[in-house]
Amino acid sequence: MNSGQKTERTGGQMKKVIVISLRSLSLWIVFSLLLPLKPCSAAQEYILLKNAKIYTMGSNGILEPGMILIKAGKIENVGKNIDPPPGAQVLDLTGKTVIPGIVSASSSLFLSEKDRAFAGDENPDADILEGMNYFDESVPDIVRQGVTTVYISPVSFRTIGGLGAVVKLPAQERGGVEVLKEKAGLRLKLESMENNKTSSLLRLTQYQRIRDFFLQAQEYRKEWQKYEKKQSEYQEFQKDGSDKPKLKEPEKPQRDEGKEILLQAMDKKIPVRIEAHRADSILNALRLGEEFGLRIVLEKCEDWPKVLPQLKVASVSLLSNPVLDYRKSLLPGGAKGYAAGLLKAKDEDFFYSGKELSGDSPSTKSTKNWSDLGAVKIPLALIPPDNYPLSARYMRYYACVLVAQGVPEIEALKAVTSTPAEILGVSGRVGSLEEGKDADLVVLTGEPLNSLSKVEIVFVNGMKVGER
Amino acid sequence: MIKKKSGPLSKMISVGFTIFCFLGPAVLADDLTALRVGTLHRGNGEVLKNALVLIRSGKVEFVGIDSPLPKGTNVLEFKEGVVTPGFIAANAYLSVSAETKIIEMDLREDYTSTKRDKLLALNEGRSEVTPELNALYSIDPRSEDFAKAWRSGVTCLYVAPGNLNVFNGTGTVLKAIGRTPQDMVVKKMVHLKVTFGHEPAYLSRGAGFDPRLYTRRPQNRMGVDFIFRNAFVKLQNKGPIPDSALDAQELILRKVLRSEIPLRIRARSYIDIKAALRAMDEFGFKWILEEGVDAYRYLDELKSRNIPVIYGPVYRPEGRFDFNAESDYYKAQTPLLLAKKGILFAFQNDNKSPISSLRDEAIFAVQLGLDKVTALKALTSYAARILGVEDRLGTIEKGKDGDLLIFNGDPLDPSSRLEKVIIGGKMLDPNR
Amino acid sequence: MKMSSRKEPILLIFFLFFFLMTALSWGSEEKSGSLIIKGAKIYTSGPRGVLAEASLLIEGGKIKKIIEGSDLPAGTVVDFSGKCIAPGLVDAHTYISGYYRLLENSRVVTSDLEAFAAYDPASPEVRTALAQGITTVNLSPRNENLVGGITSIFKLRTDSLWLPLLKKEGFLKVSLCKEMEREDRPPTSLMGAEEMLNEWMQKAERNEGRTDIFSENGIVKLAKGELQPLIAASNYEEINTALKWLNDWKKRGVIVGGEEASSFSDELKKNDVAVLLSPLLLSAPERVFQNAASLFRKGVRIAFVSDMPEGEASGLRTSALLLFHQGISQDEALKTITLYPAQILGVADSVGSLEEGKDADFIVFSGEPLDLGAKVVAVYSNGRLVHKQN
Amino acid sequence: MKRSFGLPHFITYVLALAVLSPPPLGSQIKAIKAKKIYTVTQGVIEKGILLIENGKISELGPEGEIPWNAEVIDYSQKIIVPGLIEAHAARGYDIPNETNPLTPFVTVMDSLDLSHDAIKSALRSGVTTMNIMPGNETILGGRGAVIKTFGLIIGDALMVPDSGMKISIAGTATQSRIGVMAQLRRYFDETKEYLEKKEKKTTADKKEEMVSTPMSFRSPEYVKYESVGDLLKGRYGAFIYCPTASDVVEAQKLSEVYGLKTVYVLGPEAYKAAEFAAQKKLKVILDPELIYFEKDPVTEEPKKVDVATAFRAKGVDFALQSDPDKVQARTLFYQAMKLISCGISPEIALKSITFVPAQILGLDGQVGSLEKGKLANFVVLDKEPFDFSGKVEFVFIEGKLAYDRTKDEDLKDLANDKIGQ
Repeated sequence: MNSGQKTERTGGQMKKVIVISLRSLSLWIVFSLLLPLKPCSAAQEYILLKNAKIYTMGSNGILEPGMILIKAGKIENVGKNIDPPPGAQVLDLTGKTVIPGIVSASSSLFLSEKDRAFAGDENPDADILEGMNYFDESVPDIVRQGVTTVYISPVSFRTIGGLGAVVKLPAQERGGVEVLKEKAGLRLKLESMENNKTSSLLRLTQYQRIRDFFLQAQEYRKEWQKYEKKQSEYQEFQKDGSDKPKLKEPEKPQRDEGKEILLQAMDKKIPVRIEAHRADSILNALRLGEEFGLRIVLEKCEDWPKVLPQLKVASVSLLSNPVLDYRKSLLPGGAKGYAAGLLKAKDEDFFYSGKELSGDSPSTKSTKNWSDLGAVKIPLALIPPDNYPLSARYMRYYACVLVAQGVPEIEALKAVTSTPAEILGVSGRVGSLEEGKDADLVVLTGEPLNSLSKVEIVFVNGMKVGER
Repeated sequence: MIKKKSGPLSKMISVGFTIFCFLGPAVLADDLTALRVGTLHRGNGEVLKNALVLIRSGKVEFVGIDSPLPKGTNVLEFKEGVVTPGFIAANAYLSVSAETKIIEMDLREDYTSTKRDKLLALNEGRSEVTPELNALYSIDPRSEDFAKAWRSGVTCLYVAPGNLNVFNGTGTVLKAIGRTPQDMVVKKMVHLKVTFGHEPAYLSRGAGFDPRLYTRRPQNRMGVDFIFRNAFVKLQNKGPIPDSALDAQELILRKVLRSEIPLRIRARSYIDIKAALRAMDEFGFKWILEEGVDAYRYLDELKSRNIPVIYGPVYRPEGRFDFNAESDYYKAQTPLLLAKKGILFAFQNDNKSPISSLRDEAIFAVQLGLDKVTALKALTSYAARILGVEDRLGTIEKGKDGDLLIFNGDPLDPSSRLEKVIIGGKMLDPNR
Repeated sequence: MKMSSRKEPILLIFFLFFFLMTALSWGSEEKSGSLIIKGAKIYTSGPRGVLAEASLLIEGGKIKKIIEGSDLPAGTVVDFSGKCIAPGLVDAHTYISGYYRLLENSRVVTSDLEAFAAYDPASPEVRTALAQGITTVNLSPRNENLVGGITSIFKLRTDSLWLPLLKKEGFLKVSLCKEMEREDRPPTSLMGAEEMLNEWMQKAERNEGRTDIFSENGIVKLAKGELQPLIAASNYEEINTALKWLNDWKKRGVIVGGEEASSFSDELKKNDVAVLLSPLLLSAPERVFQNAASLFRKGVRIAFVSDMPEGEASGLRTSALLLFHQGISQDEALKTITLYPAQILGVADSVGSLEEGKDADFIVFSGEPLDLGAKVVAVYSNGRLVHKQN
Repeated sequence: MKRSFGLPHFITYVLALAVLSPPPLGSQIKAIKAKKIYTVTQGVIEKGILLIENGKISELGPEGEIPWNAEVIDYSQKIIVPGLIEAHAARGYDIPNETNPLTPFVTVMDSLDLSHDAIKSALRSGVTTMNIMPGNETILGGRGAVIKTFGLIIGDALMVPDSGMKISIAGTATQSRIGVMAQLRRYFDETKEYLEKKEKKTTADKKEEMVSTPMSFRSPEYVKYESVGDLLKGRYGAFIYCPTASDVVEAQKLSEVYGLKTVYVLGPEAYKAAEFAAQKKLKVILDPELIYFEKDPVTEEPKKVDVATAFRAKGVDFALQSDPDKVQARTLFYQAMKLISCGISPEIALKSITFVPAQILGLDGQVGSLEKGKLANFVVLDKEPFDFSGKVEFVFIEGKLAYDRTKDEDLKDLANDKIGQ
């Protein structure tokens, strides 16, 4: 019915729809204004990369050696042997490896400190694109490490975080943000870090709160359906003659953007990203998914080993990190507190954590074996372990740690390239090196998952951005 | 980020800072700087036209109309330029530490608790008598406020511990630029800072401190006054024992009584000024009145005992409730009155007006009738005399430090721009 | 007097316990006769550098010989050919297994406390640390107290409760950092802290040794020079104060934290003050890495610490890796978590590198030691297997 | 919460205007001789004469013959500049911000205190027109009003009753811009629906040949949506407070979507959006703090930014604000001098405190420059405009002498010469 509803949006909303659909474009414009783009000539002509070991995370598997032909920012051809077209700029990458641009399934780039802390509550339609700090200085650092696509997430303590978006990192030093997908996910939070310390009551209230949101949304939908029915009757009545008793035009219910978003989520149009840490919260998340038919994407959730069977039956995808350990957050000031040199120890920290830190803390009991995930076919994408924008920089290292935990290399590499692209729903453009996809690729000095190997060149849309 | 890739060293904070300090025209290669300027205020009232200034190795070598120059010295011409000595902040309120510079704040921490107010952090809550403290080593020269200071012409400042104790500690005179605070020191143990009035008493009511664990004694003016006098009386009761037998605190207090170290009494309302005057008659120390909002009520007393006044801020927003204002009624005209009486005075800022607005304060005083010459003196030579560094700073004379400001017009005209700042012979651009 | 009388029984019990444990562990030592670790690439972190193809001959928990080539003496052979071996990591500053036991809130100066009393061998954190190859730690009191207490340097063990102390009294932990500045009790400021420290030192000098009237033995030892201070200071002003204090009292010391130490690299070099850098976090801005790198280049003695459980156990290798990416050779980068910390702690004669006569503490990696992708195949401490990849 | 509905008040004010404003000065003509007249738009007139009739400028030009019935005021030693205009001032009342984040229905006219020090000192420093606005903290802060700085009752001083809606997308202590934008969009959409409904109702009533009953002022819907409705209809513009550069971009998008006539009240950090502002031809009001220190992200080394020059370099016209709380920004003249010290020409400086703000407020037909037919608001100075030793001697508002330095009791009080003599 959503589509049916869109047809009768008010003029203003129409306008809004258009503008929003043009938003990515308008962002481009904004940036072409803010900071003049480099001459795109590089993107116009052919570029041929040859003699490199290519991890196309797609159909072609690993090509050794392989060739990639780039034209106008897109990949024209990938294969063992391509003869260079006339006037092609040929790069000989003997001894180098090439992987697709790394995709970070979550990050708080482009967000000011405040936005990171307090993204909106009570309004699921809070859109991260409206909170972006276009002048973020940390972006070039991240691109130079080979991360070319990020999901910007409204990270917050709030129960309802709002809408995230998938963004291609700038081809320029600053700015040039291209939005691949907006409304790419609705962030919910079943338990904030603090709640680990508190009673389970608080977790329960949070769960109920989210549930109420969805129940209200259902009510709202019913209301509209009733209205539409009445409306159609009324239209009928208007058509044929007026001898019947008068039928009044039905009252139009109040439109609510937030609820609209929730409805789209319930129609699986928008994936719901739920942050949950403890096993019981994860189960709650799954329950929500069943009740309202949501497309669940679980964030963090350190305790997945304990609920592996449940995860298997429920079709969810997992965003986690091998170095995540939420017990850190129990320390005063959290894991970073010491390094930041900013924390002041508070008494309550001592009270709680005394027992929490002792050996019988859940996540220490369950020894994680990440290869289990592969066994049960749960799509896993890696995310940065914390909310600092810069920690999206070393996605590759997180994959390395995954390898050290016993996951086969190629699987680990998938977890930072193709899988996140699929989970975010942008696999049509990024995440693997195949014909017709964006020419986002990273040239490394050695094996991709040997953390000693360095990033040499980074291409975004066929343009060199970072070069050592 | 091509710039970023220019070798890791050049990116280092400290190195970057020092490099930046040494930036300047190539003339600095041999450390002789020669300036030919349109007008030169020496700081003691004298004005030279079309003057020549030579600065060698940080010291002024020659000031005058003309002197033989070594061959190949290229003279920097500032035809329209007006030169004054570097401004001196006789009392500087700064945040002395560069804040939140390590990693972004921890999201789990309370939003405000991570940003620490260094002004408060410079107050030692251990006791209300801590004369032995000095803030020198808790200073971070890379703090933004130092940059603001020299960029607005303040080349030298007086930094002391906070004012929440009765005896807060001794203050230090610093140059506004240096790699470490030790390098910046001009003079240590300049004044011993004492606070009268409600501030020491204010915090004892548990604001900031946890009353259960820790309370402080003074509850009101009387308490403050008692603690102040008690410290001296105790010392006097010890009798004429040698300095070696005294501990750090008592030693400093004795020096005060010997008037080797003058007291700097922060007294706003006339009650406190009166108390200070009485104490002076009793113990016979030298002292300086800081911030004296009510100074205009005691002009004669101040004059007869020749007590210098550090007054400020001159400008206080009208009709606004000012928490620090203990005095019910202040006279923006006070500088003028002090000048008329011939009392030595200087300007200061406070936690409401940034250090960069020191010049604006002086301009405001001028607009209220203070003559420019005195105003400029108050910014330079008077301040130097109050701080006891007149042998090095305050005026442009042979043998003194080469701290100069070059304006493109009248230094006390807001529409004239500070073109160059010279500190210790190094020329810096304040507008970058 | 009465204090000592209180102490006696406790001491007695402790000695008995100690003896028992020693006996047990000696027994276990004996079992592992001479052991040969065969054919691997060995990063000795020592004078012999990196050996492409070598084997370790281990006897009595010590390295008897490092053999290059294939002719091996008799003995139980463990084959690690194709793997890499690096010395057991030395964590020069950690709160492992006792984070909340390592803070004494009653007083600001608690110089008598000895850190190993808070150590809990059964804690899961110990297993985590061993799994990351940390074999030697310097357990330190926390930063909230001005003088926290005395650190203890020992080997991590899970198999026996016996605590193999390398040094019972490592350093005296002194804190000048933000955690120490509390508003509910003095000192509330840096300068106050320094002043307070001076007072204690003067007191200690006035009546040194007389424990009946002056109980802070740690500070007495510090004044006598029997102990070195381990000063927690990370900000510019804190490090500046620390250096000044060390100069005033003519002491040699070590700084832990050192986020902005590079501003003082010259002074640090001149006074030969070593810096224990808190772990480089992947989320830290570039300049934090550069800080470490420039310190290293300036020749300041640095080592990375894990600060467990505030930091991760993996923080050591991650930090070394990030240092490597600042353009420092892998061997040198590795030393900042093996040899250099051992030297700074003064236990380099037994741990920190793989040399004849030293303890047989080493890690077997499936790849390069600093490659985060390399698995930790096995960890040996005193020639005994303490962790094995499952 | 004060009384909280707009239109009835507006009407009463209009009535008040009609009733209370003094009878027109009739035939009385004032002729003012001046050494120099700075008509911002038509250059400088040496030895000029200014004829005033009915509070308007009837004639303006170099020395000529003066009508016989004119009352001649001789300022032939003095300088005349147009009355200054404060395009955005969050003062003149007690509390600038409501605690409730969404209060579009309030208007400063309810709390305006014309005898407030802020307004007095504004007049003292030559300001004749002030746009009083709610503060920067509330999301929908309410409506502002343009007043003359003269007169004791609001009806007397009021120039524009609803000068604009104050919006702040900065976010509060516990709310980020994301949440704010969502809240705004929602509020605007709801308002749109309200307007539709209202429209439908009236038309329906017409169809039914019923007497169309206007919505009552008291109905909560009316209170909630009417004022924003006016904003969306374009009855008045929006003043959006944008502390950072990215806020400017977002605010511009918002205004595009909902077709707002927006004036951008900037914070110092927003200088980065100068080029953007130039491209989109935005109306900007600069922050009182004209010099901004920021840290270089790489070297952590503080660098100084002249906000005004940053905008001038891109050719953006801006209005200045003053902040009487800060010594370095206490009056508009002082701010203009700061501009000059940044190397900006005096003409531009004068423009940015007279004509540009008038344009921004849409009053350039009446004030902001000295031209024939405009209101006779001008300031009489004893020295050149930007000579800081000069003083504001007289201020005329609509031809009437509003301020006379010699009779300024407060000033005497502030700078008291009697003491110490």
